[in-house]
Amino acid sequence: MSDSRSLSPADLATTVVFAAFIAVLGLFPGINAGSSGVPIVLQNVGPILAACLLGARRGTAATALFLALTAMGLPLLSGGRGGIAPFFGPGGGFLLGWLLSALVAGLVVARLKRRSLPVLLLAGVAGAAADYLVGVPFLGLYTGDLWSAAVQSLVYVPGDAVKVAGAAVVAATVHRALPNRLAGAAT
Amino acid sequence: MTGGWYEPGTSPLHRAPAGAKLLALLALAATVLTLHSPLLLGGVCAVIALGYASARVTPRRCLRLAVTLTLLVAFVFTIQGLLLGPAAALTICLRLVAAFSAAELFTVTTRVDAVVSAVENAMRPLRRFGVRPDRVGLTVGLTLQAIAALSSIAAEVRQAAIARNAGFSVKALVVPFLIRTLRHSDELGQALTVRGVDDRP
Amino acid sequence: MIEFEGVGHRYGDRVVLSGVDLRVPERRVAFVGSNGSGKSTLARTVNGLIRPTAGRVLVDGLDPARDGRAVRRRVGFVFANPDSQIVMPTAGEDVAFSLRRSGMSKRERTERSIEVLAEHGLGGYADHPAHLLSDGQKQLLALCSMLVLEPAVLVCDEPTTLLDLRNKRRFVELLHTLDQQVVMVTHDLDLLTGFDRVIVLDAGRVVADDAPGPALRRYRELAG
Amino acid sequence: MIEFEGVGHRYGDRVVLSGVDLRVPERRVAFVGSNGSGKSTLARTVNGLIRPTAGRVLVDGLDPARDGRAVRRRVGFVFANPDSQIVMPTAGEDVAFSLRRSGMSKRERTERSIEVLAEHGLGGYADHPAHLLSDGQKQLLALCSMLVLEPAVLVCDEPTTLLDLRNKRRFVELLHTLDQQVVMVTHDLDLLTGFDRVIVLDAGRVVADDAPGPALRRYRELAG
Ligand SMILES: Nc1ncnc2c1ncn2[C@@H]1O[C@H](COP(=O)(O)OP(=O)(O)OP(=O)(O)O)[C@@H](O)[C@H]1O
Ligand SMILES: Nc1ncnc2c1ncn2[C@@H]1O[C@H](COP(=O)(O)OP(=O)(O)OP(=O)(O)O)[C@@H](O)[C@H]1O
Ligand SMILES: O=C(O)CCCC[C@@H]1SC[C@@H]2NC(=O)N[C@@H]21
Ligand SMILES: [Mg+2]
Ligand SMILES: [Mg+2]
Repeated sequence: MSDSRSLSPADLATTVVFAAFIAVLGLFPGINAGSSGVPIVLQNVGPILAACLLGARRGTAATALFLALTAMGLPLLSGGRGGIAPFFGPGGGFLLGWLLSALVAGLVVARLKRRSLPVLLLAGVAGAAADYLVGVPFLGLYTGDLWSAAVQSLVYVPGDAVKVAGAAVVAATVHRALPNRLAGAAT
Repeated sequence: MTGGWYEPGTSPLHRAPAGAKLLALLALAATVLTLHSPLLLGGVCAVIALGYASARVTPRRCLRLAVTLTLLVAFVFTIQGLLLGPAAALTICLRLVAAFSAAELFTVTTRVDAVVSAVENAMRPLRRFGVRPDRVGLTVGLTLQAIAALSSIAAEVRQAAIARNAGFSVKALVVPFLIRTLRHSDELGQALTVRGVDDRP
Repeated sequence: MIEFEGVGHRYGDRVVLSGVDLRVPERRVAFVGSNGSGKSTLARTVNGLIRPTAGRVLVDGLDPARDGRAVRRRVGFVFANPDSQIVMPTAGEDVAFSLRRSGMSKRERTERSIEVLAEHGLGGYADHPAHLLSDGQKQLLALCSMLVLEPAVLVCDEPTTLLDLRNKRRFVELLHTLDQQVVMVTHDLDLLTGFDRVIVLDAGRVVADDAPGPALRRYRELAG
Repeated sequence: MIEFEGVGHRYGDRVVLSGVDLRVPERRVAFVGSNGSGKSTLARTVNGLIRPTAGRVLVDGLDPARDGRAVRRRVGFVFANPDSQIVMPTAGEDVAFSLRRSGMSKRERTERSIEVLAEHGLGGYADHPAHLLSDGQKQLLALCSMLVLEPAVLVCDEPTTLLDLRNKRRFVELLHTLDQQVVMVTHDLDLLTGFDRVIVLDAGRVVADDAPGPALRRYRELAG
């Protein structure tokens, strides 16, 4: 939404539509797991899938747009939450981490030219791990120490593993169904 | 623009400019981090509570916030209490309550439109670097419409999956949905081109 | 046979169907009517995609609102947009996907899929990327993926909107050769030659129910 | 006036248009042809959405491949699927979106949008959520959002696929009243009464170019 020189109508459309895609994943309500107040959500595969299908640049842009609109007060997070408070809450780090998630997953997909299932799995795992890199330390600010935040975050791992595996299978199928989609998107 | 967490009202907080409120919120969050005295922090929380009262936030809304905060505080207090002792735990919990409820108060009393305008205004000085503040509002509108379009695509795809007795197959739901999403974005890109989105003024 | 007994439907406060009473034993039946008249809603009650808020539907004596799965094994449904219906990347895999619960071996499923594709004008396309087929071919593929399950009834909701004259004729000829009972929802009145019965809906009610000739005359009058 | 000079196009190795030479001064022109014959590709070269890989197109002497923006100010485009042409949440905002570079104030844009909507049968719908409009209304809205820009040429690629008889007639009547040059791509041959010229494409080549009567006879023959 800022630089007119780099934003073609096609890029604008992809960014907007995939921000909307992440929002639609929020229709599945979050599950309150553990007690840290950070829900288990489906939405965090959104940035990873977007990056696997669009590449790092457009995937990250879509995620950034989604987060910006959420912060502005639209109820786009799972369970119809929104506004700036979720970014101040214990899950705020994970939310910001979605940006890194998309960036990392997109870069992996771009570096390893083939869009096979193992590559997409690797991209997904790297993307999800990148989210923890931001989310866990931030949660640590709330729990007071990194260790307990890390232990606390283990509840998300099984769910995220399933989600990443699902995302990789789906992305591989979509790439097979629409070959050469990513050709124009080097990064 | 409709929807959102905004609750209509006429209180001074509702009428205050969005930009100023946002700055105040950020200042409050920063201050709260530097405060250690539970007494002072308690005072801040009390002031925020007064803010909720003056904005006449509905009891339902307050209850929902209270539930969220109670769960959160119970968790944080237990862990911090064990690790650092009850005094430190209390400080941390009060900070959390202050920052979170102030942020929520901002959202409840500020129209999305107003936030959009505030962001546009804040970006105005960046114009000379090629930033186009008017795109903020347009992008919000574009995304809202895209959400509506994708929601109806999702509904169609779900019905097609059920019709094939594949209502629980993730693949049967997500693959066609993504393919139609990609196609929608192609078509939207063409529609935007036709409407002159890449034209310079 | 399909029976509608006092079927009504509302979305929230909005009544979109009311008092639809029909017994439909004919082999070729069509619903026509203006945009928003309730055709798609009514068609979707037949396989339980929508549960009517009043009355009930029976398909060979089974109520789709209760025995959804069983009814859907008898009722195939083809939608307007083939992209929503195609699940797998290649045509063959997509047809085989329908058979995943059939108890056939993978090999048998593949063979059966190739057969069905060939029977309906898609011979040689089993390994073709499904989304690179033409619109007409995609629509045929969606039909194959339903027909492989050998349903007794086939409901089609505007299956030909994107097709050219030739593909449309081919689709219609194909429908004519089917043994199935066919229920068609369409705005394209040319598709209805050879139909046994045309039911005209307006604002959620049946306003004509007759042979194609008189029924379509009535519909044209309504359109003004 | 639109001129095609030896226009050809290929996607990768696949030739989808070749040797199209046409001068099109008529006010009502249609392209018909089978699925995949290249109609949409050709129509999209007119406003630079697609750049032909051979030859060139001229619109009032301007080449859309070079002066895309200038040409797009003259050429409006209406697509088949109204859902992807409506870009903003309400009907009024959607029309106003077209005007954002017009130099009008926000208020003027809103007023002008309301006017244009009213002129084309959508009076009172300015604040209506766009996705809750009926298909026919959505297609009218897409038309309004183009017409507000007062293009000299209007290209329509199958604009009526989802419309019932009445909405289709209304849309066609509306097209008849326009001053614009209209270039129509369609499978619905009923739309072409009153047209000046019909061009039939087959496999990327012009195979007939005549008054509607003879041209459509040729097309029907091709469809077999
Ligand atoms: N999910 C929904 N929620 C609310 N209203 C709906 C929904 N689906 C359809 N409607 C409304 O119900 C009415 C009947 O819709 P339906 O799709 O059955 O019409 P139709 O006869 O198939 O029209 P068309 O020819 O345009 O396909 C319309 O007024 C429509 O706006
Ligand atoms: N992006 C693309 N990449 C590769 N091939 C394409 C692409 N777009 C279209 N084609 C192919 O180009 C040919 C012409 O397509 P076009 O859309 O112009 O046909 P059409 O006459 O409009 O057909 P229809 O009546 O189905 O709309 C088709 O064979 C199509 O498969
Ligand atoms: O407040 C929210 O809705 C978002 C919280 C973020 C949830 C994180 S994302 C990574 C991890 N996996 C989950 O399922 N939940 C957390
Ligand atoms: Mg319908
Ligand atoms: Mg076309």
